[in-house]
Amino acid sequence: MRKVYLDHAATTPLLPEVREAMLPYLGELFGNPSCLHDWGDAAREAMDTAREQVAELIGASADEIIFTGSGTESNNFAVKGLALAQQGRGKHIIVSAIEHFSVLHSAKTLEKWGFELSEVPVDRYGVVDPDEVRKRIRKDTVLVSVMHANGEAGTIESIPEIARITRENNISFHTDAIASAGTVPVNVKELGVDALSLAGNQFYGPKGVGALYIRQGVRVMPLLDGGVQEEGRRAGTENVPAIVGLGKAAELATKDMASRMKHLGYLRDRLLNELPARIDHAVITGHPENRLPGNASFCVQFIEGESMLMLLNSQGVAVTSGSACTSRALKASHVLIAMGLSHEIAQGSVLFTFGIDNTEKDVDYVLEVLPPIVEKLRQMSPLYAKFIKKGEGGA
Amino acid sequence: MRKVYLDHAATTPLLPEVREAMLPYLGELFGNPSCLHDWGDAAREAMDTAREQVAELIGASADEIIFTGSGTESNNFAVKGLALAQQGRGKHIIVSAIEHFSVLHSAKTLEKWGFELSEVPVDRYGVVDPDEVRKRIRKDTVLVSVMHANGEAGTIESIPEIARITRENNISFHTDAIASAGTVPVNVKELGVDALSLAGNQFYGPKGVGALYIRQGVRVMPLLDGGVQEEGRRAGTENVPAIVGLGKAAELATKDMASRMKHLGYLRDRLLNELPARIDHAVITGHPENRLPGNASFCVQFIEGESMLMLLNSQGVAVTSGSACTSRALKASHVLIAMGLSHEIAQGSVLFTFGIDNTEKDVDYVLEVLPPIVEKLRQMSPLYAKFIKKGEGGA
Amino acid sequence: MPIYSEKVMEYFMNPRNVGEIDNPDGVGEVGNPVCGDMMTFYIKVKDKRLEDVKFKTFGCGAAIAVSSMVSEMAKGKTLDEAKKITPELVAKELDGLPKNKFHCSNLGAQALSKAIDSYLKKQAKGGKK
Amino acid sequence: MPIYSEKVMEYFMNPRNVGEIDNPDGVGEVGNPVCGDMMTFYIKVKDKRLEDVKFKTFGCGAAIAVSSMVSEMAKGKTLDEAKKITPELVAKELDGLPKNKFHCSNLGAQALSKAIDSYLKKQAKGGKK
Ligand SMILES: Cc1ncc(COP(=O)(O)O)c(C=O)c1O
Ligand SMILES: Cc1ncc(COP(=O)(O)O)c(C=O)c1O
Repeated sequence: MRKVYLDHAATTPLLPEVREAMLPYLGELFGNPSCLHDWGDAAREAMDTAREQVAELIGASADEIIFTGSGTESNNFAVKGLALAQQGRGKHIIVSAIEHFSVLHSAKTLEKWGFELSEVPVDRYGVVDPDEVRKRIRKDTVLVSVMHANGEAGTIESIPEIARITRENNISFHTDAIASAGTVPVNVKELGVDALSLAGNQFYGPKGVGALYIRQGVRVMPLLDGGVQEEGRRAGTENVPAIVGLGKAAELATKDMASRMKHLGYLRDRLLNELPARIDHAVITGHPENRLPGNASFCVQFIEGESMLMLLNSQGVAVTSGSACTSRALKASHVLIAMGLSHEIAQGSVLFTFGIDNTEKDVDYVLEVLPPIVEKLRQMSPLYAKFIKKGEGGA
Repeated sequence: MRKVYLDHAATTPLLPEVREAMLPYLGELFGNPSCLHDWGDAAREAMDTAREQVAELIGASADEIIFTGSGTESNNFAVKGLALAQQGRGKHIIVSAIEHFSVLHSAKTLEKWGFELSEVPVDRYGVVDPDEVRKRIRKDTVLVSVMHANGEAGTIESIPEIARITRENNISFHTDAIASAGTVPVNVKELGVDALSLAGNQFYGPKGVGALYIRQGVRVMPLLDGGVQEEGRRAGTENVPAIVGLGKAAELATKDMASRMKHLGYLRDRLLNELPARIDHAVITGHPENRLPGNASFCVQFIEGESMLMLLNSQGVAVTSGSACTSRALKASHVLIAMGLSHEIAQGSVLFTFGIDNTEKDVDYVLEVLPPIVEKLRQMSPLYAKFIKKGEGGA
Repeated sequence: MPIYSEKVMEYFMNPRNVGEIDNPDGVGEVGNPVCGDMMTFYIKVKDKRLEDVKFKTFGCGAAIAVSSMVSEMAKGKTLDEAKKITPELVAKELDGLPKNKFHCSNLGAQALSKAIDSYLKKQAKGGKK
Repeated sequence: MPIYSEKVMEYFMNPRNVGEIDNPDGVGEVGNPVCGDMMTFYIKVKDKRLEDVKFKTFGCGAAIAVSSMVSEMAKGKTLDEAKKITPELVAKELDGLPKNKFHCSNLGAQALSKAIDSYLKKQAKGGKK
């Protein structure tokens, strides 16, 4: 059976060059970078290189990059660390309604700790209106966190406009660029943010490593206390092989970004353009233009996403549904609901995310196997029966 | 030049079997374990196995193991998470004076958050007297954290006795077993603890992964908020290759522990026994019997540790000095100071930690190269000059 | 490990008794799109036995497997026997269900029970059989 | 990357002017074991110039390299010139020092200065030269 991996939003495979770069650090060069001997020196040198590579990817300087253990850690660190460092000035924070749970739930934890939280809504395309951020700013607002791109809907936000507003109001601004950094151009200077999260496993780098950009001079409370690694801002023996891999992945992403984007965009457009002819009552989600190149997300009406993805899996196609992959919850994706979709439609979400190894043939295969799956599930669906009989629930 | 790595307390190399076990997960099996397709299934299955292997190492059940990104994260998670989960009951915690900074500084952060902190002193061998813990218990004490073994002094603490006291008083007890788990027998049932930290890179497993044992039924506040990974207690895409490696390392440690301990103990004893004949005014630190088998720590009087380790490095020998390796600070190790050593003596700390690949020849080489190094530095030392002229400062 | 047992997968991939019954003796509907699963059970009763059981389900893999299993378990049973099919029994027959799926997806027994109730109510009001 | 420059390593591995001077014209002692570094500088003065400079140092690699560099920089200089050796100049000559080492280990210039002061004091009291 053909095996087609179309779940690059969940995680990407390692590029062979990235794996090659990591292997020595899983072997001979196993030293702890804090140590003052040859083994330590080699590890430290490798980290310095990786830090330059990551800085280069996002237009930062190397000493503005802090390595972390995951994208989630970067987000927790940024949201909690920036808020706590400034609680003397105020205890109000603003986040968008479609943030990843690692931002949303960090914000909820801050609420438990006495902060107040405002959520900014999005429009039907998942776009945050900068004016909606402005409206929520108060005297005691210390932090705004709005993601750069949503991995699920694919929508890319207007970060520079929001940054202009936070700057005018002297408020820290963090953006979660985990779904976008390494995939589309992300430049901290152009975005104008104070902090930015990214993760290796989103662009053919390893799991178990993320990075947080903190603009020079911005204070942040550590999330992990202990030794003086990362200038005392993130304690713990560094995951050198993974950091090396992240660096290499960043280098390759910088170099190949344009051609990758072209390839992914082509595959995505091919799928989305062909879809209506093959499946009726499918609702494409996310912004039509400002979206991640590899992201094809839509909802198939009258059926549920998980059963769709299980049947796709039985045909060798790996995809995800809504936020099922990260939440394993039964609830519809909070992102799609925030975009105004009904629960009924949001339950039918399915997310195809292309990677650099995918081909046209993969798209054709999906277009071949998906329609009968949809048909099979619709034949089982009481909602479809109602629609057919009474025209109920059509979108 | 001979290269001799004697800094296994800082980090250990990967065993070839561990690396082999990891490689597929850096290749084909790159899936995200939260995903409901074949790639996700394979990753989930690998994590299940690793969880069993780690549980087996410490006599826990698999669902009591939470994977983290480092030993430091495990300690931060345990200390902050257990204290915060119980703050309704009281806001007083107790830690020993020789805890690793990842515990001590987590406790200091809790102090900033309104907790009160008591530190338990140690004797000259670095031993915590359980009665000293008992004396500090108050009505509002919710957490005690005393390490199982100190990586620097090598001393192993009387955890079961302390656990008896905390149990009688209905107080949570966490132990940092990062320096000992995988090296000496560690059984959570026999120790009687509620929580225990361990880390992969201390026993020939990978960096970037740790584990926290939390006894069934004990509540802990997440440190990393986000998705529902690890039953909602530790969010973030799991570092599958590292977790697999940790599992494999745990399996091998369980199997080979007795023979490893014998080998390490032999090398350590050989070094410590031969030392006095080669170097006068060397003070062996840590407990004479209850100590980690690979740990040979001592202070060489009248000279300073970093310069000693740099000269050793120039001879191909990698060691560490006091906590230089994790702190890169100039201050003497807080552990040695807590054990009652003067700053002058504590500055001369040097720490040899053996690993399973070391041989008798390595010990002999150290015994050959160290004395001239000590001699060279003493010839430079104003303290040694004073001692020779006036007998000042001898211990 | 796959989150579903082989049996769940088998009942999901090859669901038994999918469909509707024309002029059913009872119909039971449970669930809603917010919780993520909806099931409709149709029954045909003869001599106090479930002569035929069919269902339509909107929902995840577990929900479809559960419906499929319930329909199979119920078919041929007396009404009293069928009423004794509990979610726990269904899960057991399926070699277990993931913890987080137990409550929301395991509505099959309830839908069947509702269908039987609707039949009994009709009967009480003086229906045909 | 090694935390020390090659030059620091060279001056640490092969320190210049280690030792004491018999009947020195001036002695300067700085530091203490708590901070981790101690240095003693000995000087011999002739015609207002540092004819000889020697040191003893207890401390880390940086402290030894700094002492070594200061002694070399000072030798042959007039007292006034030698007084102008600053920690910044020493660090520069050594191609830099790690941030966290700058303050505590970079005491060499201070020790030398103290030694010169002790000489000048002796002079003022009516010493020999
Ligand atoms: C936008 C965004 N933020 C955060 C995360 C969390 O990253 P991780 O699960 O790798 O920690 C993801 C994961 O895909 C994401 O897409
Ligand atoms: C006792 C102890 N606790 C905690 C740690 C911190 O572990 P890591 O730096 O790997 O996070 C160490 C490291 O050696 C240790 O020895």
